Amino acid sequence: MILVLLLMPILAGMVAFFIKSDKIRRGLLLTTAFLHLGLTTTFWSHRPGPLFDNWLSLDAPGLLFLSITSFLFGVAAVYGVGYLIREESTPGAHSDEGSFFPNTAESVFTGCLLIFLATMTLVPMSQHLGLLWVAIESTTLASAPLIYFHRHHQSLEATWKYLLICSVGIALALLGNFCIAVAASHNADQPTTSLLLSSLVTQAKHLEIPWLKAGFLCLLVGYGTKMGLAPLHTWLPDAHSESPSVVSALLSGALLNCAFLAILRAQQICLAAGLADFGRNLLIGFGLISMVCAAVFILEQADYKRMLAYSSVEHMGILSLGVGLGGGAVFGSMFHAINHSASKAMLFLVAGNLLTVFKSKSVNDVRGALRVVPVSAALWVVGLFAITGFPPFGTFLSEFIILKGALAEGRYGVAVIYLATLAVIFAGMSSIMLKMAQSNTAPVLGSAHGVQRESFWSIAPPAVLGMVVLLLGVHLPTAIDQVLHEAAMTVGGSS
Amino acid sequence: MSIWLLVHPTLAFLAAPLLPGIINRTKAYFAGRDGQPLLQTYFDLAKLFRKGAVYSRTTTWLFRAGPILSLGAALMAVVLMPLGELPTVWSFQGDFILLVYLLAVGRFFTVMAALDTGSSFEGMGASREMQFSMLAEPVLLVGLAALARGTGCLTLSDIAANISWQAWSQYGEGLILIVVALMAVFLVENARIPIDDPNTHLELTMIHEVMVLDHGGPDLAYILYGSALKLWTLSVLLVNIMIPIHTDLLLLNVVVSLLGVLCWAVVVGVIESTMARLALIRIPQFLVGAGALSVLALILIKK
Amino acid sequence: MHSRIDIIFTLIILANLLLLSSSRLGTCINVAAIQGLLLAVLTLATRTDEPLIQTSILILSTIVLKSIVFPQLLQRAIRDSETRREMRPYVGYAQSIVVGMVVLALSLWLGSKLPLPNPTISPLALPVALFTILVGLFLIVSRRKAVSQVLGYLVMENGIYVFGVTMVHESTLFVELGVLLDVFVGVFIMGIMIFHISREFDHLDVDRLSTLKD
Amino acid sequence: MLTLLFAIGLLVFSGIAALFAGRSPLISTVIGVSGALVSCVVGLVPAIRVLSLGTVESFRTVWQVPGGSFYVELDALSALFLIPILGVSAICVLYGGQYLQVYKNENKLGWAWLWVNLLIASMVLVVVARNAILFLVAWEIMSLSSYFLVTFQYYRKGVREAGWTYLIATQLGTAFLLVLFILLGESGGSLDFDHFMFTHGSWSGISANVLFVLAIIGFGTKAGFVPFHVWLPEAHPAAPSHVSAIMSGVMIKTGIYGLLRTLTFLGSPPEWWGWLLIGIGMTSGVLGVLYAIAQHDLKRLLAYHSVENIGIITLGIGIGVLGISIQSPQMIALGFAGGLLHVINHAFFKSLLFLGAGSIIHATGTAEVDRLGGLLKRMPWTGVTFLIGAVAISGLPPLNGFISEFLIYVGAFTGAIQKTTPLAPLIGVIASLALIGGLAAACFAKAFGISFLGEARSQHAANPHEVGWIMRSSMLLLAAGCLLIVIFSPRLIGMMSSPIAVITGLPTTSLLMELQPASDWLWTILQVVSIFLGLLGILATIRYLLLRRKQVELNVTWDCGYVQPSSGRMQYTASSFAQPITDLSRLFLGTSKTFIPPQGYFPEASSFHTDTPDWYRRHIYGYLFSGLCWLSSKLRWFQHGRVHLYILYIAVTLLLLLIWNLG
Repeated sequence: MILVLLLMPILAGMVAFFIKSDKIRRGLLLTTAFLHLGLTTTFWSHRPGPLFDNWLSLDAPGLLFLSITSFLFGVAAVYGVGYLIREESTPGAHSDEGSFFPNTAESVFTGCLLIFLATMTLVPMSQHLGLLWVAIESTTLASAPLIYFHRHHQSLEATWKYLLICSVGIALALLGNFCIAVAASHNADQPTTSLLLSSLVTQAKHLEIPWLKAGFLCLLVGYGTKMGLAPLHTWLPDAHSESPSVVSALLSGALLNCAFLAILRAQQICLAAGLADFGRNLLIGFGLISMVCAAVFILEQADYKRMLAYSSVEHMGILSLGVGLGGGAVFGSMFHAINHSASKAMLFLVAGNLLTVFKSKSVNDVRGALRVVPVSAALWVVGLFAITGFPPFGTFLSEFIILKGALAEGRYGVAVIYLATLAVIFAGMSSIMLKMAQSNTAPVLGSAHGVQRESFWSIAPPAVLGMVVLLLGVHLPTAIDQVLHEAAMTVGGSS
Repeated sequence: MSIWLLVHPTLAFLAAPLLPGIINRTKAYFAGRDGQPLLQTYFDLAKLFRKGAVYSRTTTWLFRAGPILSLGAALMAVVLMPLGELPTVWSFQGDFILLVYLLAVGRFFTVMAALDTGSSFEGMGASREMQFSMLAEPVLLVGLAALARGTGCLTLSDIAANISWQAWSQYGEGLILIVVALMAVFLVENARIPIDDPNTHLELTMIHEVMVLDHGGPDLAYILYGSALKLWTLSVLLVNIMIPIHTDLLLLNVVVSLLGVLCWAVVVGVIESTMARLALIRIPQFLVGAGALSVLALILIKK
Repeated sequence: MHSRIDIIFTLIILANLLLLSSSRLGTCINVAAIQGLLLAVLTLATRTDEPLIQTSILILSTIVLKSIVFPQLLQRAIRDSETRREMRPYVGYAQSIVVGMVVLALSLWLGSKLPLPNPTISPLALPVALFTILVGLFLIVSRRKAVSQVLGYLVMENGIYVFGVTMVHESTLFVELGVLLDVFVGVFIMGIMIFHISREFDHLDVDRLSTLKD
Repeated sequence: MLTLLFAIGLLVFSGIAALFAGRSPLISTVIGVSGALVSCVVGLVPAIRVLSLGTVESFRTVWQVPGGSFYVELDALSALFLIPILGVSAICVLYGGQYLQVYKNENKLGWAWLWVNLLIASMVLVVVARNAILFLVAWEIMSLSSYFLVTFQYYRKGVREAGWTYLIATQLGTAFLLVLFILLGESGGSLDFDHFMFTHGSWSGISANVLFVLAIIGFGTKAGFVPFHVWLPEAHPAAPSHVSAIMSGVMIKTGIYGLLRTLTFLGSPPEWWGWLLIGIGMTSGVLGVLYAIAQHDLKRLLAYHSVENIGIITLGIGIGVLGISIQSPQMIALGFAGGLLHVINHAFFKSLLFLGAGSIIHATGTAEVDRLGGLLKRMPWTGVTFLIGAVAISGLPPLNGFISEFLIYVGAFTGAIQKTTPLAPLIGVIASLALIGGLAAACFAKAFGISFLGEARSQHAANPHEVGWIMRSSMLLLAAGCLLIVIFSPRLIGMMSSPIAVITGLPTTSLLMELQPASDWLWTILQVVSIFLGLLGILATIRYLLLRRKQVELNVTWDCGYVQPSSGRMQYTASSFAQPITDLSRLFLGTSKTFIPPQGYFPEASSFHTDTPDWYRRHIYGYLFSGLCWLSSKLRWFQHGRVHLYILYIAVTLLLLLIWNLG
């Protein structure tokens, strides 16, 4: 089953490169996305067994992150089809300069999108550090063309930065893998030969500590670059702001999680080796720095897609913080991964709608969205409250649990910084986003266009995502609760 | 016993207009004039009651209600205030709060009536009245709190009954401070020199008088009578503290207290004759100073 | 045994220093290619205990990719964009060498902190690997041209390769090939990007790629 | 209990129904209003039952979110707060039904009804919730729905900014509450209120004092304690008037509720808690009313009065808490009873005043006091009801404001005559209550006098019309409420014993005994007051009889004999009326004056105007935020766009970590 899940998007992606008809290709995209989602759903009732000597296997964290990815991709595919239809009818006008530019061929875009899905499917099921590394590097490579969909120099710049920075990061992660391999080979009686997670965890007590530490640091910095932990996050705002919104949604909601999962794998080894505090303190440190850094850039941010990107940095910080705190907070962190992915993806999709109508990523150019695109603007406001952790959205619960963890551990300083940063970020985001939604209509748009028609393709996907965050905040189904707990236990949580 | 309840109200209702007369006679004596008759206020009232009235077109029913409310409040205040050991109709813990607030009601509606005319003069008077009374009220209440702490009682009757020569010997310094503070309140509330000059004829310098410029006839009579009653009430409060006579003969006590009230009127006349009026901007200072005295009194009285 | 391998290590270090000091892009690319060859030799020298087929496949693909394909790709890129020299690097060449020495010292220090997994490995292996990685990073940081940055990335990969090939003996072929493939695709896509950059901007100076900022 | 849950459900349902009926403003209004009215009436039944019987009704079921359980309980304290929440809100909603019709063309009324009904529902839930998650969810829905109501006219810049200020302030407050509830939850191992175990002093290094301060800040932000009050004067004027009435009269009381509820978790209070509460009460009360006097916008003025009244309530609570710590049952009973009664009283007269202000805006289009004047003649209903509210809020007899202030006074006096009591806070209470009373009277003399009396000062006020009968009757209902509270105050005071028992844990019977004398005093006051009213009737009759045969003329106001009758512009203005007081307190207010004096022999134009912005908003919050923005702008070079330096960050991070962890 796992193999089917993995191969299906690869094949579909390959095929997509060669399909001429737009309609069929889009159909293929949707079909693959939904088959993928359907298949993933069946895993919830029946977890598939391991494959290839345990190289591929789906444990609780894997299932969790796979499901997030699959769900987001399904939603994004629907939006993406609408997006492609729109892009076809209006060739890209440059948002800032008014010049025209070509788009990447739709077949390449769709193909890369599907391969991107395949690579992101591989990440959560890899139980071998080397394979995990290969998978994560492939996500970078598959997504680079997606970012360069609009072929103008800014997206080119963003892609270049993304590629270079992430490649360097991933290279360091490779070094980290080697370090861990060295650490494992030290065991005189019974040298561990492979980088299989399961064997590393069972043999953890025999790992050479300095090498393990070095390896963990390299992995943390390497994958942290990909995940967007400050100060390694520098590619993130550029890539998110320049790529098409549907890609931004996937990058933010799914890809960052993949890198996070990779760090969790490293933390699993650390925990087993009795280095829990070492790893935790680092994660807390990176988490707090990321949150503060995001706060700095969110305040008075002039570009709303960049603002969302920085918000992703913030939430990655929260995830890392939660895992770092240990105890109950790990559960919160796992839960937060779902909530963040859904609400951030929602916001990026809505941002795409706003960008289409207002033709600008600048906050100041988007005026009176509530009057021009009422539904999108309402979703935008909903998204604001969802991402900033208002009840009854799920983010409230997860952020609450993480705070609870911090206080329960007696880390009052962490709790204070956490709350203060959240408050500043809320102030920053709300001031920007509410102004966009509520301000008076710009004279040009207001008089000429009035209320714009909003298509089903562009409204339904973010609405669905919003509903999911809302429902999770009101009712957490037992099945999800169990998987979250199981996942939390795997990476050092309690109960 | 119940007949005693009505003694003080009856006396007050009848004798209150006498007090302005005494004050004015004293002032006239000091100024070397003959002065008006002692009963001048009675004559004024009688004349005003016989007159008609002129109302401004700007005004509403509120203008007409003002005098009624201020007189009503003053009447109730008199009833609540005991004279020496004479019992009052109503006595309950905290009755002095009601008394203070009744006076405030009267003032509030006088101010309303003043503003109802739309006249700048009366607006000015209203503004000043509110400013000074806002400062006077805390002085009065803290002063009463000091009395309550000294006597350990929370009703006016008990306070009056418990202030004795013995009390003076125990915490006389506190009582002196209270008397001084309450005297300040007395002068402010009754628009006496050095705060306000009831005899001035320039609108811009008036406080209380300017608010009632547009009232005439029975309305003005109500106002005059009301202020006489207020003068009486506060005089009685002061006399209760200053002349704490508690002999076995109730009648004697009452007579002494009454004489005390009349003497107090003479004292006020003397004060008015010998002091200059304060500049308007000095008045808050004066009142805040009085407030400080009453707080000091409250602290000094350790019981 | 040690002495033979140490010669290779010395050559790698020299190659690194050459990379730091040369302004000619063409030369740099050639040096990187030679470094790739050195890696192949190193593989041959260290992986004596593994099946020959596995080792030879690895060596072969290393030579093909690191000494032939990548250099060719980069040579084409500089030919197309007519970029011959790194004119004004952020850090001058003399300083670069100084930095190189400092980095070398740092690598030696770091190497001393980590115990070697087994005594058969030359004590130089770890410092050389770290030095190469850090030189690669330094090249990326200090050079202005996109090509230099890709080159830096390659050198860094070489360093990691040195690390892997000397320290980690038992890693499976599958993973190593995956790694190579990923590096290949990565460099390939970077090459495409360089092509796009030179077409879009008429130059390869990355410092002008800084319009996206806050 | 189920009745109450049904009411909540109905509120939510009717709100959503009103939203979906949004195409027709009328239908949506009818659905929204009737839903709210029915559920408020339904909800009042269990509230009154519990309050009069002193029973406890609870309902508990599983709620599948981490740490959450659907645990609600209706005890006397909750029931007491439900009275204003349901009663006053219902009347305000009724008013809003007519008030909002003006906006039906420029705005979607469906949303307004959804948010109003959600606001009421969430307030109900806040006071009955017994689980921290449930409480916080309700609390935040309350904040959110009120935020959306404040920004009802979001297309106005000022409104938007006001809404944002409110949102940020309320969120900052909630941050403290999160910590508070988590610490409480950690102490007892569960987030259900009945597990909170802080009564035993401290838990792993956190003393009850910390929690108390957290509660003061967190709940104080909602209630409007100085200096956390900054959102009130912004949000209340921005909101539609019936919403201001609900927010100011009812919603901010949830902050008081939360504080009282927290007190029940924290065990016996040390003496300084009482001192702190009294200190807060004094500063909020006095500064609130001082700021109010300096305002010229009627709704802003009223908003500051809410700060003042919250201060009075806090004074009462402070006396009660002090009473607990020095074991003076009289102070406990009188302080809490006065405070709680003032909660209800303030709900009635403050919402009445806001509705009155709404009617003025409705009729004249402005709430600037200096542009009004003479409204009493054209709008008699609004005028009379506003006057009733003004007298009540100034704490003057015979209205309800006096009753509660009287109780607090007596509480303070009772303490002051005891030997063992700390005297200073009680002097503070007495002096500040008296000062507040005087200032409030001055302020409402200004507010009512300048806007309703005299002549119209501008065209706005020249031709107002009386508002419709629904709006009128809602104001009348509230005014009647103010009177009824006075009439029933001797009975009501007895009902306070069960909520006080909840707060203090003392037996109801002994509290009832302590309150019995108070009830007798109130009876006497009622007698005095009724005699007083009768006396007024007699005096009025006498005057009528005296004037019956006499000549009664109408003429112009006395203006020193000028021939031209003075126009409205000659009158005293709000600025000039308040000037002596603002001058006196300029140290606290920072009032700025714009004075163009008359010049020359024939001066042409001169003017005087005062402006009093909120010092705390500008100097504390303003500097904080601009400081943050400055800091962030300084740190932005970090993201400079040069990729090679980004790589350097990575390298340096890795090296530093390696050196740090391996070295």
